[in-house]
Amino acid sequence: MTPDLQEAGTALLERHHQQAVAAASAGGASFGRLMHASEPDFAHGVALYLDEISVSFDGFKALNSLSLAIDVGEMRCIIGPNGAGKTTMMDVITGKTRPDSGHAHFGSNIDLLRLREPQIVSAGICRKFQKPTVYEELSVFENLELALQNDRGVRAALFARLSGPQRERIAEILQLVHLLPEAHRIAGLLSHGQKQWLEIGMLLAQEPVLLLLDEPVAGMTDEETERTAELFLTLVGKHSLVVVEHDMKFVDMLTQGRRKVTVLHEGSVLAEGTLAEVQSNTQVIDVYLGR
Amino acid sequence: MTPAAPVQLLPESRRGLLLGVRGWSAVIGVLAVIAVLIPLLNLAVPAGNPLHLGDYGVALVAKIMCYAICALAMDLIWGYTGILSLGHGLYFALGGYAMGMYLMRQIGHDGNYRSDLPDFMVFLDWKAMPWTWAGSASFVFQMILVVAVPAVVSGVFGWFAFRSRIKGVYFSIITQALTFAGMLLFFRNETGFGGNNGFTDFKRILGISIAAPSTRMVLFVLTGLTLVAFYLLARAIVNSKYGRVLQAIRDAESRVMFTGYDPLKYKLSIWVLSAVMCGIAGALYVPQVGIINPSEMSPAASIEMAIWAAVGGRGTLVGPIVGAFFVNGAKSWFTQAFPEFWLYFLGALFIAVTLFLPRGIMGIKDRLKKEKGVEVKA
Amino acid sequence: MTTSRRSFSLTLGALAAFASLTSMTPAQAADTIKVGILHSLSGTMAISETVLKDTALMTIAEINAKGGVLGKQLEPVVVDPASNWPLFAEKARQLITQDKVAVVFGCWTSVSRKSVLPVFEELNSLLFYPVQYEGEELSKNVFYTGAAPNQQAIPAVEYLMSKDGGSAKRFVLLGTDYVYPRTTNKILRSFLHSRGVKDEDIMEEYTPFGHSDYQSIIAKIKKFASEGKKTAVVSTINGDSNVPFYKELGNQGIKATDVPVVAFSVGEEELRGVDAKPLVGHLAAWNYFMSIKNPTNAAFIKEWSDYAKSANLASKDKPLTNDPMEATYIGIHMWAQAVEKAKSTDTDKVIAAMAGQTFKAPGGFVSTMDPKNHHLHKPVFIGEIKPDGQFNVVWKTPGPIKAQPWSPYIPEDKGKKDEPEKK
Amino acid sequence: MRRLTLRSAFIALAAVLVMVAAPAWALDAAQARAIAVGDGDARIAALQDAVARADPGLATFAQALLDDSVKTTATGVFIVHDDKAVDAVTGQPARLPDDAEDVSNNNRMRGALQTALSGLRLVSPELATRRAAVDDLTKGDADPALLPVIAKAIARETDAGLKSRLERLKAAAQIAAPDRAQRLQAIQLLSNSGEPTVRALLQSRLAPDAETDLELRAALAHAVTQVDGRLAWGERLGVLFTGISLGSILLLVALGLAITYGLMGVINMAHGELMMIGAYTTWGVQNLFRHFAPGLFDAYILLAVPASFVVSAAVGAILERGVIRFLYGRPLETLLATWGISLVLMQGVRSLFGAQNVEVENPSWMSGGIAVTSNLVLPYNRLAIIAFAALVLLATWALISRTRLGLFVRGVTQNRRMASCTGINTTRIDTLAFALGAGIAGMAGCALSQVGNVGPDLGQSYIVDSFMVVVLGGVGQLAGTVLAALGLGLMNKMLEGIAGAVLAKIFVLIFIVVFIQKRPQGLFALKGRSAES
Repeated sequence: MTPDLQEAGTALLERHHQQAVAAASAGGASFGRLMHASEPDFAHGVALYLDEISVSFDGFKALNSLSLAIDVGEMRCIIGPNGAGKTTMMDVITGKTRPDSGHAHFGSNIDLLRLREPQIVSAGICRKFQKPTVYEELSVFENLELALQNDRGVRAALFARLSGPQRERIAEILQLVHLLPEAHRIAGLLSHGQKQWLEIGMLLAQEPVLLLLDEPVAGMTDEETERTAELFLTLVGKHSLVVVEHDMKFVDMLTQGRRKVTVLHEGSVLAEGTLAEVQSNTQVIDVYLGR
Repeated sequence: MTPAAPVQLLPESRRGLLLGVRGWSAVIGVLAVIAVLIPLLNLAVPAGNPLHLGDYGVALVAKIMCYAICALAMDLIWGYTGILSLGHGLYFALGGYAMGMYLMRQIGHDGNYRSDLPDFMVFLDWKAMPWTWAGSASFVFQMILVVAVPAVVSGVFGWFAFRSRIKGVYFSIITQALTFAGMLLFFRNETGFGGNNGFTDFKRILGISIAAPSTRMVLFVLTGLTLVAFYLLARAIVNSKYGRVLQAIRDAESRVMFTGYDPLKYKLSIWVLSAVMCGIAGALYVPQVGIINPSEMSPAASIEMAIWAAVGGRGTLVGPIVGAFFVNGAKSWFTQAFPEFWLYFLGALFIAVTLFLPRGIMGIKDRLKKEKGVEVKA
Repeated sequence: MTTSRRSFSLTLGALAAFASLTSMTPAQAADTIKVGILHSLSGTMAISETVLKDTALMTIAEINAKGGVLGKQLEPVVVDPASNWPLFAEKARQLITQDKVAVVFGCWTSVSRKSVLPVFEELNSLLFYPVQYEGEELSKNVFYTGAAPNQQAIPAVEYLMSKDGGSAKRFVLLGTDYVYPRTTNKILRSFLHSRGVKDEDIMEEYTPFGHSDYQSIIAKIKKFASEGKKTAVVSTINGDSNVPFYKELGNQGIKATDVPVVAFSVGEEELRGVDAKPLVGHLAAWNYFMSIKNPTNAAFIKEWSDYAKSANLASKDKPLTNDPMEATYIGIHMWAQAVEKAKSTDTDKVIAAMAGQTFKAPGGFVSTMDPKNHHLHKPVFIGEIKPDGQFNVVWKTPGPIKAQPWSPYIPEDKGKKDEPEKK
Repeated sequence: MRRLTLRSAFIALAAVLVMVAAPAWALDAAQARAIAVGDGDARIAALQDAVARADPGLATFAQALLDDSVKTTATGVFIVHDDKAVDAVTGQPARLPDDAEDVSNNNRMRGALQTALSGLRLVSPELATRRAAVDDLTKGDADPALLPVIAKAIARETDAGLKSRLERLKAAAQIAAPDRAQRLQAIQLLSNSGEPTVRALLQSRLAPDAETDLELRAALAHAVTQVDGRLAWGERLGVLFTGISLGSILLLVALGLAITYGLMGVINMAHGELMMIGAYTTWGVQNLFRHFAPGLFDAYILLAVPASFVVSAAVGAILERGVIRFLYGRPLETLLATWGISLVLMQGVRSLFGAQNVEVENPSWMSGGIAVTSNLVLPYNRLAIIAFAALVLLATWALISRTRLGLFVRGVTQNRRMASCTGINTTRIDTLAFALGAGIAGMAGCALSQVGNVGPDLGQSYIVDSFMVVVLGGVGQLAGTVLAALGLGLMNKMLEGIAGAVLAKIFVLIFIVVFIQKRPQGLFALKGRSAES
């Protein structure tokens, strides 16, 4: 298990403990998704707003006054050569890395830089890491069941029974991620791509506002890649998605020639526009082919 | 999509009844064997009769059933939660000692020295009971201790260990350190629990002679019922969402944390439960084998528990029980049939199982099923 | 799922079958008498007990060669309780109820004896216990052929206080922390008090089981010894820890002429593992030494070494005899005699017949079974370690002395009957 | 008391007798027999008598008695040195009668003979002999009757150190002298001694009825504290040394595990048995030497070390090939398999060599020790083991961090896929690494055979400790292992001084449990395969 996940996890839990102590009224429910912490306000239609973010690791500028805005329900693809700062950006959004300067807001009211990872998670930002982590020996159905938002307490878990709506919800997600026929299979027996989907499904089950997807089609067959693209497209509108990807074919499928693509380079936005536009952009060409 | 879809989604195997019809009939069958057949064979059938079941057999099965409870407990934490304890002998012994203390008091004045104090205290020139023996005369109180002491010890230890996220081998090793320390502590005569000799030569329980066939049979049946009860409890647990969280922790603890569950609470609760199960097993064990002493806390004893579970099959509930019976049955037979060589058999058995049956005896069937890609967990 | 549930029924259902299997009694062959041998052949105690198993087999073979008992051959049933105390009880029950043995020879540690005791009393069967022990026990169903404290510990300390023993004034009571040393030291302490030794001249020290690092203990002993009067060490360290203890002793240059050590659990077998040269002059108290010169012992040693060769034992190149072996040997012979006398193997008849049995022991004396207290009257020898790991007998009692299982030096024992209460 | 006057009598007379140079043999058969056989008192009386007559044959004869090389018959007394009999009376070679019996001495007799001899030796020409004699006398209690001899010895003594010790002997003898000045001088002299016996002596003088003069009592008290100061140093150093010595042993038993478990993540429960095999190998080598090269016996250890390494390594390699390689990445299952292996190995040794311990004799240069102070002896075998541990550590470290093999091992254990991509034959490396760990265990066993039991369950008693050390040190960290081993060793010994051996061990274990709470990864955390899992 990856240490960074570990960190995030415990941090999240500490936060929950505080919650439990603080909100006596919350009672057993203190382990639910803590939306009541501070509801983001999307009145202005902006889901995520990064402003002049700079991060430097001992001298090397990973992010250089990066500014970026993602609308509610928007799907944004982010491309760029290695070392362009894509992952660092994700780290900043999820609170894993603190920027040296700049602002990052979730909705119009939540300053991400003042929240810790778990708070960010509970505010509605979910991140999918490259390596799929699912519960190998549980069935697909059970994987989702555990991800479904509800009371996380031990007592509750002991006597929990799925309600009709919850089952339907799971069924929905299963259908969404093309795993309905696999519902009863052990997750460990799924193909790599299916695991990716399952994990995405698990994220969806947590009903995030913003999904950060780090190279979601890494190691997928073309056919799987296509279906993943379809899946993401169905999510557009319901959630905001930020997809970091190298695979141009995939990006093309997602953007369908009209959605915005952002090109990162040396820690700042090099170009923005449709895939066609940015691909014809000379600077971009230099960046990709020049060296 | 059709509203029907979700309904058929229910994994029947995990929902509804605890057991299917066949399962229940099996359990009832077992209950009948334990509570009716064996008592009859042992008590009603005359000794000469080939059908007669000797006290030795009864005692042996009773002992193994106690072990089976431990194996079940090990399975819950190791097989399902992925925490290997090499120190559950400690909890087994603690339960045993709690029971033993009561039995020592029951000896009353029939000891060597006709004293209120147990004989070993008289040896050591003690004039009064140490505080640890305060409630030892009361059956109820000691039975509470049988549960409470393992619960508290495991609770405290577990809370610290899980909170500081000690994992895998590290955890196993310090559980071993703990039980080893416990063993040394109980070996000390000053500790006040009979030192190396521990407790023995029990006379009666609840005023009834402990050697009487009827008493032995009652204890036997009690043990059997406890085993079945724990089996059903364990089954209920792994079938619940709680049980699935445990398995999730085993497979990807970080993800569990990241989806908002608190592994600490889950691990701790199952850890304490398993400790208590061992404690109760110990309490049932002592009056039937007639002795409790610190060697029950030796690291080797705890490792054997793990081995029962492994041989039978981790991650299945029947497996550990099978394992306990298989290993100990084999041991009892070998130690008489080949006193010089039995360790070879036992050693070879462990090696073979880990190499060829990673899922233990139950794994043989499971493997066949797995090839069909069918869900295999029990 | 279903399969596992079926196997649940299968297994636990087969439980009855299993149980009745274990209870299938091999019909006792009419022409043999079965005798059980209950010594650990594996685990920590195997070191000491294995050889007793062989001694027993040897003795039984000897008796069989002479025509057996009551005209029947003896059939030994060997089991391995594996140094596991509960297993001792289980195996005892097995021997008695399954194999229907007439008698059991076995046990070494007190805890194993205490573990089987209730079984023998419940099933009214016989146990012969061949090892020196702390006393404080007297069961109708047990015959103790080893030494009681007054047949080993007390004479040894008396010797140390004597002129020949170096007139020791201060004593270190050093032992492994379990019941035998505790009780023995308790007895010795009050014995020493009775001889006017003050508490400040007695140091009591205990080490854990299998303790292997005696540096600091020996440092303590040196310090204590250097505080004046002649000091002696009384060691009840249990068998296995003696090697590291003696090695350290030798290397720290404690000579027997400075601080003599007398041990109660160190015999020829224990010294097998030690280079005895630095230990010359340290003492041991036993009821038998291999080095005792008399025809009976010579024959005993010969018989043993022949047996070791014929049975191809690991020790055949250096066959050693020791006190517990002699005790086993005596015990089996006395039992055989008692059976002949009682014309039956019935427990109570044999117990009655055991009273006053005599046997010419390799120790060179005629050991007598006390008419009442189930212990042997035995001579006490004190030997000094020789460079070859043998003992040089420097003192012995004029004749056999009666065992006192209830030590007069333990106040609680006042007025205890010197015979088992009939149960 | 009788003993003392007796001993002083010897020494006085013995000294005299050395003055009178006499013919070598004058002991007659009857007297020789009287000294050699009979009950203690009679023999000592006879010995005393012989000394009284300044019998020149005595020295040789007494020495012979001490060496247990005297045999007697009804008539004759013989001194036998490597089966060449010499008539104790005439000193002429003689044929030893078949009925000749060994003369055996008990401690008391040996003591008496020893005293007689040291009396003679106090004025011997060899410095070493004299020193030995002084040592012997210093061990005993002071006695005024010694004064004349000591005085003579002092007069002749040339060696300064020895002279001052003799002075102290003299002082000790004078501590109760009637003359106050002498007493004072004695006290002052003794106050700069470091002898435990002297301390006892001074202490005894402080008894109410012993020394009455207040000033002198004060002086005595002062002297006692001074002596105590010196002794205290011996004790402190003692604790330190024992701690280090225990630490070195822990280090040896843990080093192999640090590789098999630390680097490779194999919970090797058979580690102890690999040590046991090493110890038995040592025993085997020793026996070979005893049979084929008794002359070189003291050198057997030099061959035993590599032998035990090779044998254990071979066994280790077989285990790795046969069992363990199928279990990589499943550490908790290696635990079960290796547990089974350990059972088999133990029983195997039992069937082969018997359940009893086997005798491993220290090479003579390893028995005994150096007396650093009067109350601190550093046994050679412990010193040797400390040095040995250091060497093994050095070698291991060099191997792991300085050689290609070590590089490969680290590579493979940290990321086997990557390693195999770079063309390393991972399976071979695994085998080698495991064999290495096993071999080191074997050498540890060889070392243990010099301090403790060699028996089938030798390993069992160390397995828990070795795991504690590795875990405490931080898996895969040699430095951590070293620190942990020494730390635990010292801690254990210091606690042992305070709380006794049993509690000390308990405390140490509890400490480990608590410590791991604070540092779940041990002293030195490790990023790598065996850290997680």
